[in-house]
Amino acid sequence: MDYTISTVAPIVLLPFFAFAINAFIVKKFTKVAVFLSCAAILGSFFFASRIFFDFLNVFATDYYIHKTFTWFDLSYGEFPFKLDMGIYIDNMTATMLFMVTGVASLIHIFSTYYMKEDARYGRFFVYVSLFTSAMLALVLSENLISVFIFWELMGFCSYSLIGFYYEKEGAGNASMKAFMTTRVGDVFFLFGILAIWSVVGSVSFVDIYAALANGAFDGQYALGISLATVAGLGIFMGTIGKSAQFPLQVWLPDAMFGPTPCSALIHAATMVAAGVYLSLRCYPLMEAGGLTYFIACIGGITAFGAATIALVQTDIKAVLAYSTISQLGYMVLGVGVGSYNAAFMHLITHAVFKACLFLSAGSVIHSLHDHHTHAHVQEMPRMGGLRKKMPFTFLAMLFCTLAIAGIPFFSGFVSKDRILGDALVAATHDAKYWIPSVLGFAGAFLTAFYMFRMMFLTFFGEPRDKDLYEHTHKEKLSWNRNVPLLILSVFTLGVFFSGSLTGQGLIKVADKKYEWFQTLIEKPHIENFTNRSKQAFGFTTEKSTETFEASHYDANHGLSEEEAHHVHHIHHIGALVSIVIAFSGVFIAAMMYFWRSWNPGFWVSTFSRWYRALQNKYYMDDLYIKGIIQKGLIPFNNLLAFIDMGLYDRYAIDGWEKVNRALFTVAKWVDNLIVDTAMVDGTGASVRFFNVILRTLQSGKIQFYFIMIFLVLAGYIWTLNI
Amino acid sequence: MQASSNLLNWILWMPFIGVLGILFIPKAKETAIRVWSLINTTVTFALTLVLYAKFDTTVPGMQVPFNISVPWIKSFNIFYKLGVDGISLPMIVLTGLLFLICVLSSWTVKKQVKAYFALFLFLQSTVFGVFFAMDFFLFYVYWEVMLIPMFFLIGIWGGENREYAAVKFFLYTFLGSILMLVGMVALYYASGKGIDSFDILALQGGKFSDLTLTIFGATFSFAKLFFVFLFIGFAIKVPVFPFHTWLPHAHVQAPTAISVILAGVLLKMGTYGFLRIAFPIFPEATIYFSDAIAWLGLINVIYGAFCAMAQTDVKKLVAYSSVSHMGFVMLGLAALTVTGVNGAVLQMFNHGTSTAMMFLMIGVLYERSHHRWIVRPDGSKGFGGLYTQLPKFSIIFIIAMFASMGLPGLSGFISEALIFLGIYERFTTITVLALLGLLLGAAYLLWMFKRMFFGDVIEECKSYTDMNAREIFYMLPLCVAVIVFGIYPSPVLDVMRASVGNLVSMLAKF
Amino acid sequence: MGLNYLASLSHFVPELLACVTMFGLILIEATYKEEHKERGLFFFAAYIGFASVLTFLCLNLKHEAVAIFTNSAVIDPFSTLLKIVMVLGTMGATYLVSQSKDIEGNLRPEFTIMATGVLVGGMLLSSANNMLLLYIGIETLSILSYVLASLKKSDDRSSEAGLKYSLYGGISAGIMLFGMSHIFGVLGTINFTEIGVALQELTTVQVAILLPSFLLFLAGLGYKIACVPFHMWSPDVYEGSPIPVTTFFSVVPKVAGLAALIRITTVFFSHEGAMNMGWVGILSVIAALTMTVGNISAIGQRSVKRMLAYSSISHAGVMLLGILVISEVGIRSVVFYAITYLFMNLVAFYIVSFVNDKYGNDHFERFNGLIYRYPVMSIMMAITMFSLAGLPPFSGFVAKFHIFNAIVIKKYYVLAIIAGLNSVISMYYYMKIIRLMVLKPAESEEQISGFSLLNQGIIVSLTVPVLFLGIFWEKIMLVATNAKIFLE
Amino acid sequence: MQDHVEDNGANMISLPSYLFLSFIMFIAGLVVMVARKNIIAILLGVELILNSAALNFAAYTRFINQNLEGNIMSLFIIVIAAAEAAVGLAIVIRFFQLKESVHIDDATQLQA
Repeated sequence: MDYTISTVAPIVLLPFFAFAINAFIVKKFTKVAVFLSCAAILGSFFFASRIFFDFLNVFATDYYIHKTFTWFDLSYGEFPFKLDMGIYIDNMTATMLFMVTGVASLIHIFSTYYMKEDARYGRFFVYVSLFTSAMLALVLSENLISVFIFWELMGFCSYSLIGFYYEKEGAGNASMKAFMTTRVGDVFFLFGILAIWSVVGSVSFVDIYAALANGAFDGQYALGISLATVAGLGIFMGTIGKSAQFPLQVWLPDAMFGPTPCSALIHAATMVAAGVYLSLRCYPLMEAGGLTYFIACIGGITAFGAATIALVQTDIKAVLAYSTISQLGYMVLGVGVGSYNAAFMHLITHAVFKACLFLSAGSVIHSLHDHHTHAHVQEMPRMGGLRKKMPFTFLAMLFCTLAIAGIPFFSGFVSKDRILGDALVAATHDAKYWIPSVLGFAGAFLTAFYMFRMMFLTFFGEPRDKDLYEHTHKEKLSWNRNVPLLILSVFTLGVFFSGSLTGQGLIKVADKKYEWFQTLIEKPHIENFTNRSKQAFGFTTEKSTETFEASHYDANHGLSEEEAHHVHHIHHIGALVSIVIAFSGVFIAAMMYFWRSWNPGFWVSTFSRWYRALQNKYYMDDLYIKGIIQKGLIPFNNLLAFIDMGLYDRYAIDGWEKVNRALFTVAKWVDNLIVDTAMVDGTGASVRFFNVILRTLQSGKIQFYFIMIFLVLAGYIWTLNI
Repeated sequence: MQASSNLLNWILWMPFIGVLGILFIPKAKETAIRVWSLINTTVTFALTLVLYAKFDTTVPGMQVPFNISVPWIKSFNIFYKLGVDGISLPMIVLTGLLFLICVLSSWTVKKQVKAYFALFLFLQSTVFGVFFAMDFFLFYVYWEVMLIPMFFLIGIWGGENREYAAVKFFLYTFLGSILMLVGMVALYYASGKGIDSFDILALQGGKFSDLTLTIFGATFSFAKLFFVFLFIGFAIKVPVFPFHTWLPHAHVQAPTAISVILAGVLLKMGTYGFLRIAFPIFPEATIYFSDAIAWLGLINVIYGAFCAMAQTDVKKLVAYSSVSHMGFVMLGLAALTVTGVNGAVLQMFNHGTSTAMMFLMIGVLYERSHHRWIVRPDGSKGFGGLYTQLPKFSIIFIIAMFASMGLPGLSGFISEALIFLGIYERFTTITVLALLGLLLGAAYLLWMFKRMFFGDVIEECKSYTDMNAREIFYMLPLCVAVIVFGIYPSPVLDVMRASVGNLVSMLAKF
Repeated sequence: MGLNYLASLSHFVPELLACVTMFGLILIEATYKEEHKERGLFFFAAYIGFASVLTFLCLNLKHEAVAIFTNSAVIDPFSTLLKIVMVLGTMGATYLVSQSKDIEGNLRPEFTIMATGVLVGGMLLSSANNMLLLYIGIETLSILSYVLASLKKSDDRSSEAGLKYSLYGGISAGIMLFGMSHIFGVLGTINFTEIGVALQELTTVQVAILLPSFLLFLAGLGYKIACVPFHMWSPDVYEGSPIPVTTFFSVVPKVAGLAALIRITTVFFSHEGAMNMGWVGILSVIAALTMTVGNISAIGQRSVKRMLAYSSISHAGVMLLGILVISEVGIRSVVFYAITYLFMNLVAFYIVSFVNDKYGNDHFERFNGLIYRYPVMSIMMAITMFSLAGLPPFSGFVAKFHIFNAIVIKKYYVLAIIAGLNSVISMYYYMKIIRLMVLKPAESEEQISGFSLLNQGIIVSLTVPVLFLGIFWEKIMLVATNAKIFLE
Repeated sequence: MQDHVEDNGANMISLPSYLFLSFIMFIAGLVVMVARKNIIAILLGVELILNSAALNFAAYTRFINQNLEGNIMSLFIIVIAAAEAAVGLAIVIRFFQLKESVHIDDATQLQA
């Protein structure tokens, strides 16, 4: 197993070339373009799975591949500067690659069904190919600059995809909002990179780990704050933007303006996961910067807050969008409470079931065609009873809903439960962690509730829009619609990730290798990098670590026996609580929307103010757009522009011309006015001084000149003789 | 004299040959004039590429084989001295490219074709002169002569308010250059140590550190005082806040091709002046003032961005964005680090391509719409739904726009990133604030894009036709440049590396 | 003694030739009848005369400096060069007179005769090496100038100009003489060289008397150069006089005055001391004021002629800068400035004059869209205007560059900055003409008869030096450098 | 000032007296030029000033500098003053013919 850049590159380059070629041929050869895109991503998937399974074979926690090449080199004399690009593959990367290519492949296939009738069928694949290649490149990146580049490229793709239906007025706003909001985070991210560079002299992950292990960050300050904190915070701000965490979550719900498969790909499964992925990559830095509690709180707030908003959504995609934010909150919470492994697992499981959910929703929406407006319907109040019309979609969606709601045996339970368990552990160690963990549990309850609310409203009960229902065709099985759903829903089973059927080690599958996830994904062992001296510039040597003993699963995660016992204990409690919570959520949803025993309207009217707040997304969009931008930024801009052109340019710059003209006028005035009035008296006085009586004194113009000469000379002489 | 040594002469005088040629073509044969200009600029561009190919990237400083030095005024030690190094080469190639493209873009100029192209080629010659001149006097002459064609090009072929803009541009720049002239003459005499020359290379290296002078009893450091003089001279061209207000007028009023040249090449002459003259000659003053320059650059970045956001005229918006982007160059220069200065030079090149694209695109649009309002003064939309109406146009516009805002993968990013890496080492606070400029940069462009391109096609836009082959043809080289140098910047960076490194190491000694 | 005089006369040939030309012209004019409009022979004779003067002057250039007529006059390359400028200026004005409609038929020869007289005065002035000759020179110059100013007898503006000029000239001459008399009293001589020697060692009392005396002296010269604050006559006179006369005034008397001022400054004040300080200080203030006032006043003018008049004031200020540094560099820069200024001024006034002939006034608007009718003329005018403002690669820039050189050597940075800013101001109003010519649509399609092919050719050939001296100025600069002042 | 005036007797008029007289003439001339409105009078003022200078030259020659230069200056001043007065009067006459006035205030047509 000897990977070099060129053997890994096809993963990225295949979709990229598909994009590059498609960009030119898409107009004329739409079908070829679509085929190219799909073939490319499948090829990527092939390469990625080879890597993934090779890593599974090695089965070592600290095995990694790290190869670089020089991107550009500005070294001169005593000033070294060199920027490397390259790949860094460890277990986490391999898993991500496998997941991203897999999910993306399925979404590509599904899109051939969903987008087929769209006017810009081909162009969609152009964007998606570029997007996928950027995401894969990001995952493979060995340094932060490279991450940043592809991070931004994905931002661009999401901008294009959200604005895909550019003739809709809202699309422009939504795409711009998405780009700008994430860019806010990106700017901080860039600052974090700069801060790291200033200490490490490189932004390669391995160099950062080495610097952390060597204590290079100790005693370094930027803006009066510890540099590790600044850098970690900067990078985490990037995560907040990209992964739609509080307070920058506002863009994600609007991202629905894009086509539904793109929502699945970008705004659910992969792109938003990039933020969490980055946080995990830089976890040692966050830890060193003492940011964990902050991260946990952000995660908790997001998880809970987004879940509450999801309660009142009627648009099926909006529910899913908020659930995405909420689930991302869990991942961030996981990062914050040190549940590295579980956070990453949640990232993977969530990607699978959320992709499936969005595709299913897409399937539903695509089938519902309003004949009056010629638009697809995505409002849940107009659905209902679709179970009979589209049973396969229903089943796929049900699996995923069970997964997201945290019902045992499903993947969501495995990962989310462990995050919550770790949060509880953290809370028992440090009481301040109670806040995020309680928020987390509350969010889990709401998740179960709103997801099942969505299920009941969509698939159960009587159809509420009869006309629409009648016109909906009964679902026909087609390979590009149902196969992706099928595959994805199969992978919502927890067993693929946990190696135990319950996810709690109660019923174990025989071979420990089935617990690959818990075994292989570990926090970066920065002490492994200690020997790596601060890199002198100019290395291109390959740094794949040679041999590793195959790791064994340490159930105690390196803790003492007593500690481990305590942790297990807490975990069991947590699992129990979350199961109870999940089922009660489902139960309440059923009472309200299935059996209709409880009237949701009662709650709405009781908490009407809260209801309105939720409907308005806690007024945060209003705050940003109406408050900060419309009331603050734009008037400020106008003011500045007015000052610039209306005042500064007009008076201070053009004013010089006026000054000159004024001086000219003064000169003229001296000639005319003063001669006629003031100088007459002045002359008179001077003349009287010589006892000459001049009654009819009228100074002519030329005489004024004489006076001037005389006065000037007198003045000169006077000054000189002093 | 080696065979290649006349190359600079050829490049410098080739456009002038073009001017002479045009003078012999009858006024009525407009197509012939255009074709001749096109051939001429193509040859010039090819020559610049030859220069690029023959350039030795390992040599810091001047490329000796290309040097041309002919005594001009012996009594003053003034030489007709041309040279090229890694800092000027990217600008020269850029000049060759942009003028070629602008000839194509000016194909539709109807008024006084002969005069237009004659002045245009003359302008190119003077611009080359500025970048080639290695004698301060020669530099100054070219710097000033350039104003004359610019004045007429803006004044005759410009928009409604062209006279005002042309005069303003002219006087503003003239004011700066007069200060430069005083500084230049002072340098000549202050050198006094057997140098007595306007040779830029001979003046370099902090020879004036210990000189002082007394004005009205107050003692000034010679270097600092005259650094300020030169600074103002160059800053007006850049333009650095608070000397920036000529720019929006000039840009808005100038015809498309001239806006392109103005933004793409002429603004760079200011920063080029810093690199070539002000910094190497007064290194100690440069160090002393670098904080101030950085703050000014920061103001440029932020202030330009804020003002851009308020604009309703799309060309004015892009003009202010130039102010903002040139602020990044100033920041990079102020950093005085290898990364910063390399980033600045690269940004000069990249901004040249991306802003040129923006202006060209606006020009293309203007030919169809004959107005440039994003929002008209009465509040109605000036454009709407262009994405639907003009798909090709939109795609190229998107490339231009994202290149301009520094999207990674397009050229602007690398230079901005380098600049940030450079300034962070010295000015943390400024870095933080300048990053805000990145954010705002995206904001005003995207907002403009949203208002013009998204949504339904408004009535008056329905008659617009998409870009024709000629327009696409001349946009393509820039698109390619923007993308290729975004992915693989080494062709540009390799060229400038040694020269910039040389400059920075020289500055580092002070 | 007699032999000495003869020897002196051999150096004095140009002046004598000028006088001969003047008398000859009077005689030729007398042969014409009143109704005879075309006076080809007259002008031909005039050009022959000027050409011969020019020839002898050029021959004189090579000679060493000599003092003639018992040290009362000096023939040195410096004065010879400026005399060449004056002769060329006179020729230019004469040609303009023969073409211009501003002066009626039989006044044209009169102008030429007077102008030749003024030329003689100017030549005397620039060679003068004692106060007597200086005074005679100034008066010859002035008295004929009064007549020139009021040449248009029936025009009340013209006679008013002459009146003002004469009154102002009278008082100036008087003041100057009053100053001179005290200088003579204190130092005991009227010879410049001796005064220069005597000025090196002075008692405090002498300084106290001499300072005001020299100021009075300066007033007389300043009036000829038209520097602030002795400039007030000049716009009025320039305005009231016919355009060819204005052309003439803006070159010949000004150059002559400058020559005298340069000689005085150099001979008297080359040595450090209280007098030197005072003189340079006053000249600095005057120069700064002259530049600024001239420029600012020029901004708001409607009439191009008046604008040029004010601008000539400001140019005099710039030339003063070259004088006040009291160095060879300064002198050569002033000489160069005078040479270039001559050509620029001639071109500008020629064009203004022809436009004025067409429309009856020379307001700025008359130049609207000139380029669409007379592209070559407009380009020449534009070149001249850019050159006057000091834009490379035109000679005006080189001239300004040298002045900057001269003052920066002496480290007068403040003056340099003031001069620079003035250059910008002047650019503003010079550019106004270019702007109107090029950017405005034409008012009418009418032909301007003055722009005949010949006249256009002459204007172009006058512009050639403006451009040529801006690029290849080394040779002419060498000539200017050789134009050293005669010092004992 | 060197003070070696040849004091031939108490009745001799001394140099300061001449200088004072000429100064008075000078000032008087200036005042006349400034204060009088008649152009002829102004011309007379010019003459006064010129003569004050001439007087100075003569006086200085007499008392300090025993050479001819001062006297020659005086002579020339007288001659040239006459010439100037002649031309001045001619112009005034012309002016009078046109304006029918020798009032200086009528000469204000040329304005800035």
